[in-house]
Amino acid sequence: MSTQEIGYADALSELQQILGELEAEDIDIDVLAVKVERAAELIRVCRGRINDAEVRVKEIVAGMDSEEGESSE
Amino acid sequence: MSTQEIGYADALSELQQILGELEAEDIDIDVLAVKVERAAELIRVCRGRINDAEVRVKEIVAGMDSEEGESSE
Amino acid sequence: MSTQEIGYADALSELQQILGELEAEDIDIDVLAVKVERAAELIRVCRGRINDAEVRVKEIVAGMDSEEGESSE
Amino acid sequence: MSTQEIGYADALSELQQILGELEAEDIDIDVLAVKVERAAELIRVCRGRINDAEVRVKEIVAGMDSEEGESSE
Amino acid sequence: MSTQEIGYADALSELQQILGELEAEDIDIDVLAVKVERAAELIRVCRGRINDAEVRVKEIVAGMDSEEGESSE
Amino acid sequence: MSTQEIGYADALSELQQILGELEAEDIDIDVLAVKVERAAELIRVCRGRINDAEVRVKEIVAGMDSEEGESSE
Amino acid sequence: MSLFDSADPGAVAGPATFTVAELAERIKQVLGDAFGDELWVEGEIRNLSRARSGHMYFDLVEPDPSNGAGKQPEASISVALFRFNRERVEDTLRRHGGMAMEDGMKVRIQGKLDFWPPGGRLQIYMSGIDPNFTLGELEAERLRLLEKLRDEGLLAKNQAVPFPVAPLSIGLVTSQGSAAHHDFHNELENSGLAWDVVLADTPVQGVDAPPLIAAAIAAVGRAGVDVIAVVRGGGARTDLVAFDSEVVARAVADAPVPVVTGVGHEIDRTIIDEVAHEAQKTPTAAAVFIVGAARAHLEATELAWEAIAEWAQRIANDADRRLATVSQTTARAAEGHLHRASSRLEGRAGRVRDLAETRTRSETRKVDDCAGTMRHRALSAIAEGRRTLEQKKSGVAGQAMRTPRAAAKELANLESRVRLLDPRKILARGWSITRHSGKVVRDPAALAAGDELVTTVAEGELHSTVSERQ
Repeated sequence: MSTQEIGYADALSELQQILGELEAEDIDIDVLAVKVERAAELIRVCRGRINDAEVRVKEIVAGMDSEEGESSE
Repeated sequence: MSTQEIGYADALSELQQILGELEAEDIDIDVLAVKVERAAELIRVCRGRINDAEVRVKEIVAGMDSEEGESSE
Repeated sequence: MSTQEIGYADALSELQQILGELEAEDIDIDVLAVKVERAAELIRVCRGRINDAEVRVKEIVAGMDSEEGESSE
Repeated sequence: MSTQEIGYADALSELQQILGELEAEDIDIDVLAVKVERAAELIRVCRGRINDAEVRVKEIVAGMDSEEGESSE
Repeated sequence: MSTQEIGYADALSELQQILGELEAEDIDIDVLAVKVERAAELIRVCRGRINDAEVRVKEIVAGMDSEEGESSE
Repeated sequence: MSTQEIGYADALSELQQILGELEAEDIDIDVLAVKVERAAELIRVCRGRINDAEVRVKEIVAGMDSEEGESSE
Repeated sequence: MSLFDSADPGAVAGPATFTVAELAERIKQVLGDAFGDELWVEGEIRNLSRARSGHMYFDLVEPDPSNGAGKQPEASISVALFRFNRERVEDTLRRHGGMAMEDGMKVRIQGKLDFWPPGGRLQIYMSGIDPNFTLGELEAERLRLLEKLRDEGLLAKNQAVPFPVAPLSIGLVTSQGSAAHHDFHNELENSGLAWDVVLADTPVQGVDAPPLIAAAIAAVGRAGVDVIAVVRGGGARTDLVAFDSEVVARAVADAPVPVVTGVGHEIDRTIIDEVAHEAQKTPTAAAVFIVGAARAHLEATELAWEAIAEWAQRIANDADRRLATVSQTTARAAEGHLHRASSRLEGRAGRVRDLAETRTRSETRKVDDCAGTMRHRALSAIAEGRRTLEQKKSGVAGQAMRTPRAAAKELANLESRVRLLDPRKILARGWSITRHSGKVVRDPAALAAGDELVTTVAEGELHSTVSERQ
């Protein structure tokens, strides 16, 4: 799946799977860099999603707070 | 359900459900902002309803108090 | 029941019931103003019933009744 | 198989096999040097692969870490 | 077979055979010297092969170690 | 056969045969002397061969040892 | 004794003939003989009247046992209480529980039975009264009635009727225009509440009062009032006797709405008080009670309203607060999630890095181990080859040296055997060989004397001839 389209949950799940593979002793060193690269890409995706969500949540929360302030005045 | 039509009880119930989901550990980050946004909208609706009810109650009470004042004079 | 026809006792009882409903924590805000309005109407009825200072006296000729009673014996 | 084309896993596996052969009591001295030479080549291949992987992983990780720094700022 | 061409394994095998013959009681005294001489030649051949192998192994190992040193620097 | 050309094994075999004849009871005393004479000759031949072999062996062995000493130096 | 057993002496045979005056005189005389000057009679007062002169007249009757009001009594006698006795009698009664003579009262009276000639009437001239009889009779009657009512379950019947929430419609049973009526009405008016009074006017004392009171109670009950008030002002104990009557008690018990009584003074307690829903001591007290009940409910209504208003405000406030909490919780939960997700992700990133580094390190170690093992094993194999070769060499050398030695030894053995057979060795010891014609001589018989013999000894030959044969 392209990282453009992948959902956070799927990205996290794939990342977890890669971690599992890295933890298994018998990973081929030839595959290691490929896996790490994929993991890095997934981490980048997840970070982007978290940042987006954080910005969005902060906006919403700021909006809620200002409304509360108005209504309680 | 559109927030235009939703009742206070339903809004509060949905809000509680969203809160429950937010408090559960495994919410998808992609879903988080959507949920928070919906929660904010529901809170706005509920606040509007409360304000309406409060204004209405104050009017009624003020009206009754003035009547009582007149009748006991 | 229409407030036109409601008795004082029923009005008080309904008032108490409304109070009970309000005391129960989970009343719907949408219903609140409606309940308070109904309470206001009931209290207006009760006040109307009780606050008229003139004593109206209707006389009964007990003797007639007793005679009537005798004749029917 | 030419060492140009051999995979890390295959190289390591062949190396292990050669090591096993070297352990046998009756190894032909004439074969010994050939085997040792092959083993040395395989070791060189493996080292090269490991170095490549390490360099790549370090680059990727450095990239990830710098992104983390940015995103957490 | 000329000792020029003989392999280490064959040389060792022939030597073993000569030793067996020497150990048999009834060896012809006329043949003895010939056999011993052949044994001496075989031993010389083997020794040469071993020395060659040792030199080669040491060279290879030295080469590996220097590579290792470089790569680990 | 001239003792010049006779092999050690043949010499020893003839010697054994002569000894068998001599030890038979009925040998003529004249023949006896001739046979003894032949036996003595054969013994001389054999002894010479043995000595030759021994000298040769010692030389070869000494050579082997000295080579070993050189190579292990 | 008979009225007629002492006939006038002047009379002719047969029944004597009296003038009316004579007869009256004779009756008085007989009565005097028969009853003396004083007697006690007990009965019930009826038709009591007070003359302008101050005298009092009534009938003392023995009521019909069926006890029907207005029925013909079983027996009756007229009683006259003249003014000079009346004051004393009334004083006695007043001193005993405030009683006064009235119709329906049971009395035990003292007096003289006499005939009043002008009226042609037998009557008792009352001189005294036993107040304790009346009191006891009243009490006994009361107790009997209470017992009866209790047995029928009537004492608690009206009390079982629920008191209305707002008793604004009152059925008032009293004597219209009486002080009790005024007191009661004033109290209602002063309350300032909207009362609806249905008034049932009834006499509250006298022999006819009980059925009328009972009828009045029933009538207001039918009129659909919230509550019935039965009130009467204070008076003599015997004035309240109507309220001890059974018919009134039954009317109260059967009333469809609660009955509040206010009969008499503070100390008075009548049967009706026992049967009523609420017994107040005076008419005013009864009114106060009803007003209080209505006001209590009015207050309850107002309190309920206040509470409702307060609760409504509180609910709105609580909802607002709760919403603020929900909003905060939502924000916190979302931020917590993001924080946790971020730290979890960074943990994983770190783990990826660590695992990759661990992996390359461990592979490096593995390959290094291989290299070390390889070197060790190669050198071992070389050393082993050397050792093997050295063993072989030693074996070859040992075996090669052993063979000539063994051959030399065997040869020496053969030589020694050959040496033993050498004839020269035998000759050297002194043995000789004798030949005849080249043949070895073994048997002397084969020789004849003179034969030429050659004898070989160690150092040469001897030639001889056989000289003799033995």
